[in-house]
Amino acid sequence: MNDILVVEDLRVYYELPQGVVKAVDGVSFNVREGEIFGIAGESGSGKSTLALAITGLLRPPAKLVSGRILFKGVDLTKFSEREWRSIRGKRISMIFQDPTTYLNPVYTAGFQVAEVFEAHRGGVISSFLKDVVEIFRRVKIADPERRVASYPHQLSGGMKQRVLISMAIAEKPDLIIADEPTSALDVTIQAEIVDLLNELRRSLRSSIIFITHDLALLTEIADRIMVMYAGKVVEIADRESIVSEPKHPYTRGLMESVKYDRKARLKAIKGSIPSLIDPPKGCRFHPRCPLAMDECRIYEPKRVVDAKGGVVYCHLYKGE
Amino acid sequence: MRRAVSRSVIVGVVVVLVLAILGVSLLTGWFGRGVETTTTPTTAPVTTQTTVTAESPRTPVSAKDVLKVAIGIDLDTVDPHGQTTTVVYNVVRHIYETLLWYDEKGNVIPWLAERWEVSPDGLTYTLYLRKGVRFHDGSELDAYAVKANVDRWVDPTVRVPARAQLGPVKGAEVVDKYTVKIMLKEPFAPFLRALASYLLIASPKVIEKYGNKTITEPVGTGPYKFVSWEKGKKVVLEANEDYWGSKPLIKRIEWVIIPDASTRTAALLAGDVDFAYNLPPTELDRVKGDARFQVLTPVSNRVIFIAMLPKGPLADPRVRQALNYAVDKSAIIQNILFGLGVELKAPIPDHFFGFYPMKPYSYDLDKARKLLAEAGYPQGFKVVLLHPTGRYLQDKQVAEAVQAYLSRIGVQVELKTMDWPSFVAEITKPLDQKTYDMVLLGWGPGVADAHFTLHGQFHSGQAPPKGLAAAHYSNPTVDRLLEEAMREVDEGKRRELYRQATEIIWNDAPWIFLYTQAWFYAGAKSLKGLMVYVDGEQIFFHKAYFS
Amino acid sequence: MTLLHKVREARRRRIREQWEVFKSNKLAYIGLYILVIMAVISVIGPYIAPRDPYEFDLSKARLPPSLEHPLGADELGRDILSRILVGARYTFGLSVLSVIAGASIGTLLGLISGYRGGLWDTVIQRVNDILLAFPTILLAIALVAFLGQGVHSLVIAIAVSSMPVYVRLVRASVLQVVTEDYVVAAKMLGLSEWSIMVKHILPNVMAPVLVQLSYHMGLAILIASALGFLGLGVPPPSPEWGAMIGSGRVYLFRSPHIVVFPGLVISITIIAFNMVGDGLRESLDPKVRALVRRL
Amino acid sequence: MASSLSTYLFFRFLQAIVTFFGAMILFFLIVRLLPGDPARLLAGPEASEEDVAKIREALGLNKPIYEQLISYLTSIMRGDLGISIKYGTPVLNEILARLPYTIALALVAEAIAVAIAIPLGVLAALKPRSILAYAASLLGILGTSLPVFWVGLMLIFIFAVELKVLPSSGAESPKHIVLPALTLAFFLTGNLTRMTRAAVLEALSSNHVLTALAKGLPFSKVLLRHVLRVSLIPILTIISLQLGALLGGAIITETIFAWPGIGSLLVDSLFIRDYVLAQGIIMFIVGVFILLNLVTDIAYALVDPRVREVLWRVR
Repeated sequence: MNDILVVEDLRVYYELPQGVVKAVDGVSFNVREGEIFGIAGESGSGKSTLALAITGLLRPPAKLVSGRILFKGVDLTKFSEREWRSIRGKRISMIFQDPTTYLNPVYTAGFQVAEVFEAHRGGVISSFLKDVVEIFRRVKIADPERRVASYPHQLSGGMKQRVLISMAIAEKPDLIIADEPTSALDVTIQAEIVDLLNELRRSLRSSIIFITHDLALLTEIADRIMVMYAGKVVEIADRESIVSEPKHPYTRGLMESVKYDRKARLKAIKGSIPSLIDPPKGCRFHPRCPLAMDECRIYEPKRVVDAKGGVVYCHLYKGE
Repeated sequence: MRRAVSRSVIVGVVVVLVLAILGVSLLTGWFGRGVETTTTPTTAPVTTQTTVTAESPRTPVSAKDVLKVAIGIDLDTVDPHGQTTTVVYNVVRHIYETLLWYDEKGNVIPWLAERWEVSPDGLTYTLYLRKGVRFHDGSELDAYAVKANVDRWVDPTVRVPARAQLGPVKGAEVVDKYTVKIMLKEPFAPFLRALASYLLIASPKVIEKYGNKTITEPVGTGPYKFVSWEKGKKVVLEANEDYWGSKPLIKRIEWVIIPDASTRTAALLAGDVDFAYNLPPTELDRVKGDARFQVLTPVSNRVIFIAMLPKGPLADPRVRQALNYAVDKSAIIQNILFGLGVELKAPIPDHFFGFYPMKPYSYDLDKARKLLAEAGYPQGFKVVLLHPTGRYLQDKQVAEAVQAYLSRIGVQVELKTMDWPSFVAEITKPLDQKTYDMVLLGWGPGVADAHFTLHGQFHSGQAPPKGLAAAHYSNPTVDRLLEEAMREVDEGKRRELYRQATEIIWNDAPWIFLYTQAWFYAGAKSLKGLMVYVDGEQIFFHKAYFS
Repeated sequence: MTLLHKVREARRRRIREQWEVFKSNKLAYIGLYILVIMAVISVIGPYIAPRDPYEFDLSKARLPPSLEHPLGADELGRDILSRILVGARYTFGLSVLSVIAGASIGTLLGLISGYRGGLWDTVIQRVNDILLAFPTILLAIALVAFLGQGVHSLVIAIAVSSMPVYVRLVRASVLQVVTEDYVVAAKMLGLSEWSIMVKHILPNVMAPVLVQLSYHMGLAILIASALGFLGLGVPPPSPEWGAMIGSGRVYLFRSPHIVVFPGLVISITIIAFNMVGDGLRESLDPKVRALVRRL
Repeated sequence: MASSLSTYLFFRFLQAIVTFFGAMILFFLIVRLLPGDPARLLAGPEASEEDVAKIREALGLNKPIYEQLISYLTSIMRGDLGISIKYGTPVLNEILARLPYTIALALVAEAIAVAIAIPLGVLAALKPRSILAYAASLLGILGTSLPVFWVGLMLIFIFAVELKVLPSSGAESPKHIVLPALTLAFFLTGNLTRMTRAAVLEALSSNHVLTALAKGLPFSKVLLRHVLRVSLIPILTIISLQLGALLGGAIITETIFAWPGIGSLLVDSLFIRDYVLAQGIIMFIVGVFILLNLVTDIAYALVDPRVREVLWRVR
């Protein structure tokens, strides 16, 4: 299995008058062809910023400071705006979290999906409406002919999310980034959307980066999972390892809470996420870590790779 | 990005162009035509080739054919009998003329009437008209035309604001084609002056056409003919080549309406107009110092005063005198009016018929305090001073200065101002309904005769709500003197009656006597031959020319 | 921790966040400083004025700035600096009072209109349309004619003419908010209409009102000076700034200091109100705040 | 959709009529109750009481106020605006004589404002730290904080008195419109630039712009379709409000530049209590206001389908 995406030591900072926010700070990972790669983390962990960086949609005050993003071996960070445009929506596409605000209220659903074709194939919008109906059928939108002419406010939340997914899959991209695609939806619809994504992955042979704060959800669908905390990677491992033997104390905490109560999510860990302007020295998790040692407060943990290819950043594992 | 911006710029430019073209086409359309709300006379003037120009060959030739004059208010009406405002009257006086007129010293002289006779009882005036005078529409000025005008003047269904000013006119009678008699109900001594000031003569055809409706077609006998009146913008007159007197030298006069006094000054300084009426006193130095301009500051018929109501402390004449002593009029004239005023020496301007100078109440705080103490108010008292804003020269500032001066003798003045209609409504209320103690007011009759100011302001019969005698002054002796003076035909005796009345009024001090307001006109130096009448109210461009 | 505590805590945190955002906007912060200074001057102005603002002396009329009169003397020889200091309370008070009056009545009507709906809504909206269509100048002339010329007439005129905007603004926000969960929940709990309106709806529609308020206060000063131009302003000898430039207007070219200094403080005050308005808009906008919180 | 549109228009029209007559009645009462007697003002302070009484009678001012109101309402429904008290001529003529000037000034001033403010506002939003952005905010600040007469007199002083390139005042030629239009545009531009900038910023920061970018759409299309179209609503609102205010007459600008527009006519007519003329002008102003409101609402509906639905549905 080849890597479709390799991210190396990526740093994205927000330069604000109050100081520099290190939203993504030295993140490295790889995504393999055809897999669902899950990224988990609390809000503020930098996962959404990461998604924007991979699609080249960072806007001031966000700034890509260093690192490489290799997509099929090509470094995207060197791309011009024109080059970005040629792959956005076509090779890499994005599904955003809140379908209501990410759809433009003044255009029909069909128009907005057809724009993807317009952007990459050229031609007039109306000529693509037939293709849009096809895609709507594919994402299981009922009565697709009618829905093409509907405005977003006339659609239900789940339907809107399907419209967003239609946009993302329209050009059969190699990589789909789904940023919390289900968190704004009801539980039953969540399940439907997750199933749909899974199915689409198989039929399109795309890779999916699935970003969520819901680790439990990831343990059901993802092939591999990366856990982020305060702008840094904490642990990367395959699903089974995360479920059966989570290594990092943070991941363990998360898994504990999942076992007791899925709803409680990440709140079981005491304390809250630190300020990213002035993050704690050493390991960023140490103020909340039940196993914190002296060195955790001073040195940043190094990358430790285990036999199965899992990665962890924790002083507990330096001996291995 | 760049393309998007340029595209939005293009869209913007298109929108703007459309809007601008719309606007400009509207403008040029209307500007080009001018909205003539009043049409020029339909009857073509009779142009007689044989008319001999009586002018000597030495008559100057104007270097420019168009004279632009800036005035501050739009005309309200061009109806000859509906006039109320000095400036408007000044404009239409170039179109219409009166039977009698004034020389430059203010004496009554023949005009459309060559001579006149007064019956011994003072009730009948016989006027012998000038022959061969024609209106702009070609009809002739004769006794019938004059009678038509007098009849319209006295017709109660016609709106004639100055009706009472002309005097108790009963009617007119045609004696022969060029002789007309005007009859009065009772003797009215200032009648000849009133006749010269008020009764503009319009074409009988127009009077017939409009009847008691407002005349909007001004047709007179004057040196200038009406061309157009664009509401709020300008009034255009052109020279009447068939004028019976000396031919006007400037072909066209445009009276441009510029309401703001600062803008009027700017228009003059920029050379957009050749002459400007009523400039702000604050600009006097600047315009005077500019070699391109001539400045005229003739005194007006308008006296400015503060009328004190006979109630509370002000009922005591000693208090009223004290207030007169407490105000430094010459300082006010110098510093607030920039010299555009003449301190009052009587309740009427110096140039009025019947003027007799009194001993001035010169600024003297000690005397004022002593008088107040005598009257029993050593600590002063509180009063309300009502004043208009923007009606008279620097009125607000003058009121503020008076307030400050009176505070020095312990009289605390509360200033109260209103918009003009409310102001007039307030001062026309009966005495017991008035909410003020003193009022700053101006009084400027159209005729420079003591009768109009003294009778209007000090006869007890004129007290509001009946009239506008602002001080509610009531003195039987003064009433009698003024009534006698009104009827007295002998000028010497009249003067004496006014002297006596003036003396009583002056000592009773129902007003704080302030000043006679002066006008501030300015024009290009090259504009010659202006006629400014002694009362300063009227300027004539009939003989004006550009050198 | 009870639910109530949590709600309070959340509200407190929101306010703290808003203040942080506001403070980070330098211009808004400066604007706020200026307004605070103006407010202080309008309270203590008469005590710090070097001279009596009403003391006139025609021999000093129109004196240019000097040591004795730092900003010069006006057309009646009064000290301009002192007049500006004392006039602050008129101008500042006028703008704050009138706009707050207009805004609170407008907000109330907007609340009723949006929440009650039906006949209330129809009547309030029609009356509001009529008021919106009314020229301010007519209102001012009428009030001055009925009530006499003075600060009170100006305050009412500006209040009434600014009110309709708030009615619209609040009504629109209320319509958005009434379907929100917390309002529905409050209704289910059987809270009275008033307490729902005041406790649950009002705080959530206040943001646009506050922003509009700060802009309006600047505008009110300009309206007052425009009415002064037409002779409808604050009557003499009160040193209201608008009245000062209004009556000094004819001296613009002759003795500019009479107009320029009061004009300057007017401009500065209006600019300060606007800068604060901009800052408020940023800090009260949940979108901007969310962005800041996310980081 | 068509039938709901016509129902909507019908109800909007009804509303407009209610507002219109409500405003006219309210205004009628306010004006008539103002202290001041037009007959006295017409006659001048020096006139006698009998003459004033006669004028009052001729004007019908001695009748009870409700009778005057009824005859006024019936005559405006016939399209008769009455005879001006001051001028003695039909009010309609007086208004029509001034209207072209008011409309021309309003359009030119608004055109200048739109030409400057919209590009400037958009650019300032797109490049928040550029010189243009600072220029925009400077203009916004100046345009909202300087007294009108000040700007007007300064322009006259600079361009007419000193440079002598433009006429100081009046309305003789297209050249005369430049200074008053610039004066007005100065104030309009400030507000409009700021509103444009805010609206574009708001639209720009909305999430659907991110979606559009993620599709790979070129920025120009994103800007036009997803930013400008959405921000059009607040911009249109401001423009229509500004136009409404301008058509109601720019009183101070008209006075300073001796521009024969409708605003100064209204003030004059109120200051001399020419009820009939004032009512006529107010009728025009209220009419314009209601019409613009209607047009703006319809424009909203065209731009935003949600508004369309809400508007069509209610009342």
